[in-house]
Amino acid sequence: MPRPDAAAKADAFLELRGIHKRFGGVHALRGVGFTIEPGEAYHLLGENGCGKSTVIKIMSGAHAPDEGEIVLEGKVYYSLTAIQSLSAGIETVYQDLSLLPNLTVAENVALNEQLVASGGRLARLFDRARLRETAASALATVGLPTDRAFLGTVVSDLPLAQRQLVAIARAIATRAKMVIMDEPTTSLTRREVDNLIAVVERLRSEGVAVLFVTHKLDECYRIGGHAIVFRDGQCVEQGPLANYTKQRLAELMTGRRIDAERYRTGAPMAGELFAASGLSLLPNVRDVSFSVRKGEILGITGLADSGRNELAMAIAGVMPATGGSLRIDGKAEKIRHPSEAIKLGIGYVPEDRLAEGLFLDKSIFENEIALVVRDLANGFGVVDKAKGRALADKLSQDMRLNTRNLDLPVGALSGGNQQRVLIGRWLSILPKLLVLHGPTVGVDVGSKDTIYRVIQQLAEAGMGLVIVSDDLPELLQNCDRILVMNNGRVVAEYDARETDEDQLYKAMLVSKPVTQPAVNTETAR
Amino acid sequence: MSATHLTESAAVPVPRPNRLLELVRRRPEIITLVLLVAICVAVSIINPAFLQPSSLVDIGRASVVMGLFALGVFIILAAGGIDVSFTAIAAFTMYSMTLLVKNHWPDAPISLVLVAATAGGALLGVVNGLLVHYLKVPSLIVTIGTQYLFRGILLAFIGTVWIMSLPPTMGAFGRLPLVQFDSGGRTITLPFYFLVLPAAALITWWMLNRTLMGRAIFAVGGNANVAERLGYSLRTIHVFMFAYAGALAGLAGIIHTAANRQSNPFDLVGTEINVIAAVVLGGARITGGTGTVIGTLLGVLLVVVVNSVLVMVGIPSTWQRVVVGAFILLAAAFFVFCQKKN
Amino acid sequence: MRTTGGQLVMLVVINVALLAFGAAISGGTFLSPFNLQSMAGQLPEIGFLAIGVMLAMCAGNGGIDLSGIALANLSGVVSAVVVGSFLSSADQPAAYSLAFIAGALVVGVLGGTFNGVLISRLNITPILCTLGTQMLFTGLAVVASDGRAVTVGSPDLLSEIGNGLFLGVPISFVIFIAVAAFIAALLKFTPFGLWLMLMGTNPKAAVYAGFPRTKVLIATYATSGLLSGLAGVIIAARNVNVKWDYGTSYLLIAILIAVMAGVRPEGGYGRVICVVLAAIALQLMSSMLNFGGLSNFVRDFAWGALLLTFLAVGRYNVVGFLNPNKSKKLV
Amino acid sequence: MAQDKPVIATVVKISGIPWFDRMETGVKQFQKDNPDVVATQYGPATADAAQQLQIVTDLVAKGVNGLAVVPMDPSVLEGTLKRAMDRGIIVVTHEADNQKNTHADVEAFDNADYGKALNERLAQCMGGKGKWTTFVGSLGSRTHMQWVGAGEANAKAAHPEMTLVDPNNESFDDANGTYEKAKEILRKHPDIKGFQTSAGNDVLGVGRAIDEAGLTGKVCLVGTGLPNPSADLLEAGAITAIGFWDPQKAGMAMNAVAKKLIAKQKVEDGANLGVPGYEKVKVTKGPGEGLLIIGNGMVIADKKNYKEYLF
Ligand SMILES: Nc1ncnc2c1ncn2[C@@H]1O[C@H](COP(=O)(O)OP(=O)(O)OP(=O)(O)O)[C@@H](O)[C@H]1O
Ligand SMILES: Nc1ncnc2c1ncn2[C@@H]1O[C@H](COP(=O)(O)OP(=O)(O)OP(=O)(O)O)[C@@H](O)[C@H]1O
Ligand SMILES: [Mg+2]
Ligand SMILES: [Mg+2]
Repeated sequence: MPRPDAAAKADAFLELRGIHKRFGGVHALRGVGFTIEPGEAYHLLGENGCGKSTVIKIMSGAHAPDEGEIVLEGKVYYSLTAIQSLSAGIETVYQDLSLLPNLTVAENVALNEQLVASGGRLARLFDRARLRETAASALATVGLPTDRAFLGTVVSDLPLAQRQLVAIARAIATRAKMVIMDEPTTSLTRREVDNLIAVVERLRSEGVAVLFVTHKLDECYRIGGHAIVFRDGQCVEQGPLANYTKQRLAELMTGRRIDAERYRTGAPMAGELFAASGLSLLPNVRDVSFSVRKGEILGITGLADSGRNELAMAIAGVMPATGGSLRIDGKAEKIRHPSEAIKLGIGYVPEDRLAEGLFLDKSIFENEIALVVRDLANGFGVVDKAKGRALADKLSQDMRLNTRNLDLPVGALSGGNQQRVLIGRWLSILPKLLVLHGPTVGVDVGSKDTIYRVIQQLAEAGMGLVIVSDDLPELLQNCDRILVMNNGRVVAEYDARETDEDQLYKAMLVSKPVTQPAVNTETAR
Repeated sequence: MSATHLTESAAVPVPRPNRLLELVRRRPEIITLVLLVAICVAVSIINPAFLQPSSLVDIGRASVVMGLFALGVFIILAAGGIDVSFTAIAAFTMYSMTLLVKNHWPDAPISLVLVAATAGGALLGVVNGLLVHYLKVPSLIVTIGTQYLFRGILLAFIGTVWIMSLPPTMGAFGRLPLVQFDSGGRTITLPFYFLVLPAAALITWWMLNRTLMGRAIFAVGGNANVAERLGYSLRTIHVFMFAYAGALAGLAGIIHTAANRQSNPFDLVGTEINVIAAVVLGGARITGGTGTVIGTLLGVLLVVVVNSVLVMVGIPSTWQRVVVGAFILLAAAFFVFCQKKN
Repeated sequence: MRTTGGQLVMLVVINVALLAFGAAISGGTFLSPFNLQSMAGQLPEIGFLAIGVMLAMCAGNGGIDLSGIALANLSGVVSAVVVGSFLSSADQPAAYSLAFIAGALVVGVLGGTFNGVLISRLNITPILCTLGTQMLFTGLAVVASDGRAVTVGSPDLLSEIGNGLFLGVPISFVIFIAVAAFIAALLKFTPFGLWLMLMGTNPKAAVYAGFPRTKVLIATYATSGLLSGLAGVIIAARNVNVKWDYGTSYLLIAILIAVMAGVRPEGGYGRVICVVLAAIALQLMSSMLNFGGLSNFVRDFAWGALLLTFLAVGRYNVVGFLNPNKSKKLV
Repeated sequence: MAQDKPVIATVVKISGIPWFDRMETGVKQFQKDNPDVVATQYGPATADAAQQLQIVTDLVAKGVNGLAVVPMDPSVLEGTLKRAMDRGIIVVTHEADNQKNTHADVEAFDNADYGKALNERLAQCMGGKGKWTTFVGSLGSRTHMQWVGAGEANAKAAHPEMTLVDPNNESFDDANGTYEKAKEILRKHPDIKGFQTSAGNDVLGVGRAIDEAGLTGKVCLVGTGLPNPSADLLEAGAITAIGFWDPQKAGMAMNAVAKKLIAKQKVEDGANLGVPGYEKVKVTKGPGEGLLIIGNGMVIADKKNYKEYLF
């Protein structure tokens, strides 16, 4: 219900005023307000659960605020519908990507353009030629192929990185006036991020406002623009990014000091714990050999399609290796299934915590004890729940969960806390070797800090850790050695103390011949 | 707005190992076709008597009603739901419609009757749609409820007495031949109402692939929450698709009556699972979001053929259930086998 | 999603209401011990099948068991034919009864395991698989009995199970409650139960967490099969005969009971006690209609209406205030 | 229901279908003629023995004085009927000459005779030679199996030139299914000459198939059926003849017997139940303790005389 309003800034595209949002008990937003001007870039910063996604969902019409006003191009609304927001030119890249897995790339990218054009009315023919054009141009912009084959690929067949790019392509497929990106770079490689940043530049030059949500502060600086800092559902600071140091922003977000020095404290102990020789998972991993010692933290990086993901899965038994051999404590072993890996004391924290890690509808308690239910069972096969609760309670304390209520569904936790639950689950069996795949994807500085410290403690205790990640600072801060993979092979190995991001990055990019992409494992029907 | 995009991306399209397998994986209805052909060949070898035009005609006629049902079920499946109430809808509309015509307007033009039945079915479908949307529970649950409801209303309050002599126009419609020829002293008739199936299939295909609504249905099948977030109106979609399925059911019902020359309110209910099975055998996933009209039709043909060649092959009636059951399992296993190849 | 707590409360309320109403319209005879006993005696066979359906649903990704009643009949028929071939129910009642029961349960478990293997190892969609086995089982029963009813007779032990009372409660009902309690405990306290419910919500995560997926699935459907076997025993014990086409209407009723009990078709949620209460509610309702001499078609209508009102009430959380934990729509 | 009049509940296989609607008219008629009893009819919504069982069980619990049951499946009811008799309820059955737990089973005729008669009529039409086949409602339906069994035996004995092919097709009493099956049989055996069917709707399905194939007069069809529904096809000649007994009379007979037994009266051989077709019933000992009461209510009607029995 728009009404004319004198107070609305003429030049502002969008203004939020005193927005409140409650979810049952949770007071997610407590009177936040900010202004979005055309052609500007904004960075919405804050810890997990501070309200970023919520405020985004309000701007994009997914949630209705309980109080406050939304001034959109001079018109005042109390709430927006998805169609209103879209027709006004607000495009969103959601944190969960919000893709339709069963539709083709072209449809995912360009169908919405036609939906919005029809004002949300569905009794319309849809124009397939136009669909392809729109999709092709948008895909080209984000650096994805535009050939028919790719346009016709079903999205569920794409690896995560490509899905994220497709989501971005959808946002820029229409003549948007404002593009919102909620953690768009979590699974992108450095190069794709560069590309994305260039896209953002161009959007701004075309007068499009861009609102960025990310937990990777250095990306913010590379884009520049304004910072909007949230804490506990309130807007605690606004201003040009240039005015703040990383340190300062971290403090503003968390309300406490965080000095991101090198976390690695201990050193590897004597004695090989795990060794892979000539390990292959065709066609993605070819003849990879490496070893991990007790208390050692090994980093593995590479581009999304370098085979690093498949390597991690092969070690965890998710995708059994097709060749080569593994040694654990000097004994040759085969790993054909996660359960076998677990028996051998190898834990795996998957990259996609929502799809592969957590039981979202189930309580924190059940998620934490998932690995040990059998051990918790007494002689009569009855699970000792008291013991289980004690364990879960200890684990959630060790991981510093922000809630004491173990019966809360994990789906109700923020990404950061969800990740803590997942890592905590593995601590319940204290594996010999823990493989962490993208351990801090979508996790805020505060949570990162916690997670890193836990990692170090584990290493001190003699656990071997493998961190598979494209977050280079993360690797440099936490590892002893870093392996760089390229086109399925290990192309370089560095001592983390003696290398830096550029060196690693160059190694990732060395002459890349035809690439074998990550085939994602969909369980059909 | 395609501007100079800078560094070439690491991301490249996903090439698949084997072209054929890839094709099968994407268009599972091919498997259905293979099975269908295989069976027909096998049967004709066992008993050449199967190779007659009349076989084709009979199979064609026998698959009309199930085919209409299946199209409806497929729409719902595509949107990620399940409908088990369509048989009740069909029985309801066909019986009350026949009753109405017989008692109040015995010589109503058949076209009108068909339209009315379709509309009636759609109306009951709308009830389904609204319930599914506002109760926010899986459609399987809701439609189990409405199946009992509709059937209960029909039998408890509308009537149970079979109508043995239909209103003349309906009877005539049931007999009206499309193709008729003699073979071995017997007249083979492909009735006119057979045309309804291809027509409905064509419309359904067009609706699904050429209109926004069609794509929206698949979008909802992919992920309802996301679809809603992207601006699709779930309410419209739910109501439309159940209305559409209901309309098809109503139409199927009246044709069933006309073909049988009697209106039996106890008919049809109880066959819903078989129809769903046919659709799934046609390559649509029970979990929703996939499938094609062609596949659905093939699935129906498969089931009809299997059921109608048992005597041909000379399977004693004691063993027929075992054979059909075993076949369903084999077909399903074969499906998974082909899909797994990737 | 409605909270199972609310579901439980609702079901209790419904049952009490039905009992009261029944007493009212029948002038008390509805609550006469004999009628209560006769209703309790009718309950178990469908009750067992409904619990079986619930288990399959909990397993997730389209889990459902359509083969329940078919398997129940098969186990009864096969066991009766086989055991009857070397034991006489008249001359060696005890031995016959035990052998028959054992046979029925074995067949049930085997049938269920067959389902489980097809679904877990061959990854056949449950609805297709159990539809196929439904026909297969029925067909085998026809072949085994040549389509005729097979007489079990009423050897002491069996007829005790079918007609005997224990402290005024039909023994079949006692068995049903005992088994239901056992299954409930199985789900609540054993690793199997936890695995099943977690797997139901996210099969992929279950694999990553190293759950024995195949084992759990097979165990689930095997248990469902065992329940069918039990149903088969009860049917035989009450009816003196077993036949392949008994209870064809149970297929949908079992599902009706399960969904009425708030079992989630998407998997991961379901409570045995709710299933038991839902089964009782349906039993009360149909008996009541028979008492009132109402047409059985009214019963179908009433069941549908009941289920829908149920959903509506659950949706607009009328009983929300009755239970503390708020229902949450998880994204 | 606080009255002292004896209550007789008639429970049929399934309510609503023509056959048992006809029977209900009998029950109503009996009620009219006998104000000193309360006679009502019950029946399940679906053709499932389990559903009928539940109704009987509930009626036993409710405590009626007499049960007149047409078992969907006699074997399934044995247990419950025994419990009923233990409770002192008088149990009378129909279409269940193998029912053990009953005081009296009332049959319109001897099933073997009926099957033989149908087959004779078929043979007469076929001129005693040619291929023929049989339909049953379901392999589980005992009476149907008895009829076709008797027919088969008769053909073997009296008409050696009649050859039975693909016997005992299941129709599930569904006209459409029967139609499809008949079509198929006509295709497999173009030279088939006769059908003997059992379930009420079979004649309609097979008749339609014959009619549409233009084989009227060339192929004979004799089976159980009701005059009204069959009228068109009888006139068209697609149905040669239908056999049946009048469910109305059967209903009355059952209730009559029940009333007698409740009143502690005996039913002797040759007794008159005061119902047409049951004036001089044959009474023997049934398979159980009870009586087997057989009337002479068989009717075989064709084009010429079916109008005498319009229902
Ligand atoms: N659907 C919901 N139901 C209940 N509470 C919610 C819901 N969505 C968000 N919240 C609450 O709102 C608060 C803010 O959530 P939001 O998703 O905006 O955090 P965020 O800033 O996006 O965190 P992150 O940085 O992890 O994305 C959370 O603490 C959560 O408790
Ligand atoms: N269905 C829900 N019920 C209750 N709270 C929820 C729900 N969904 C989200 N939340 C709240 O929203 C907050 C953020 O959730 P979200 O899914 O946005 O992850 P996130 O905050 O973005 O985490 P991250 O930034 O690490 O990805 C969490 O604190 C969580 O409590
Ligand atoms: Mg967020
Ligand atoms: Mg987030």
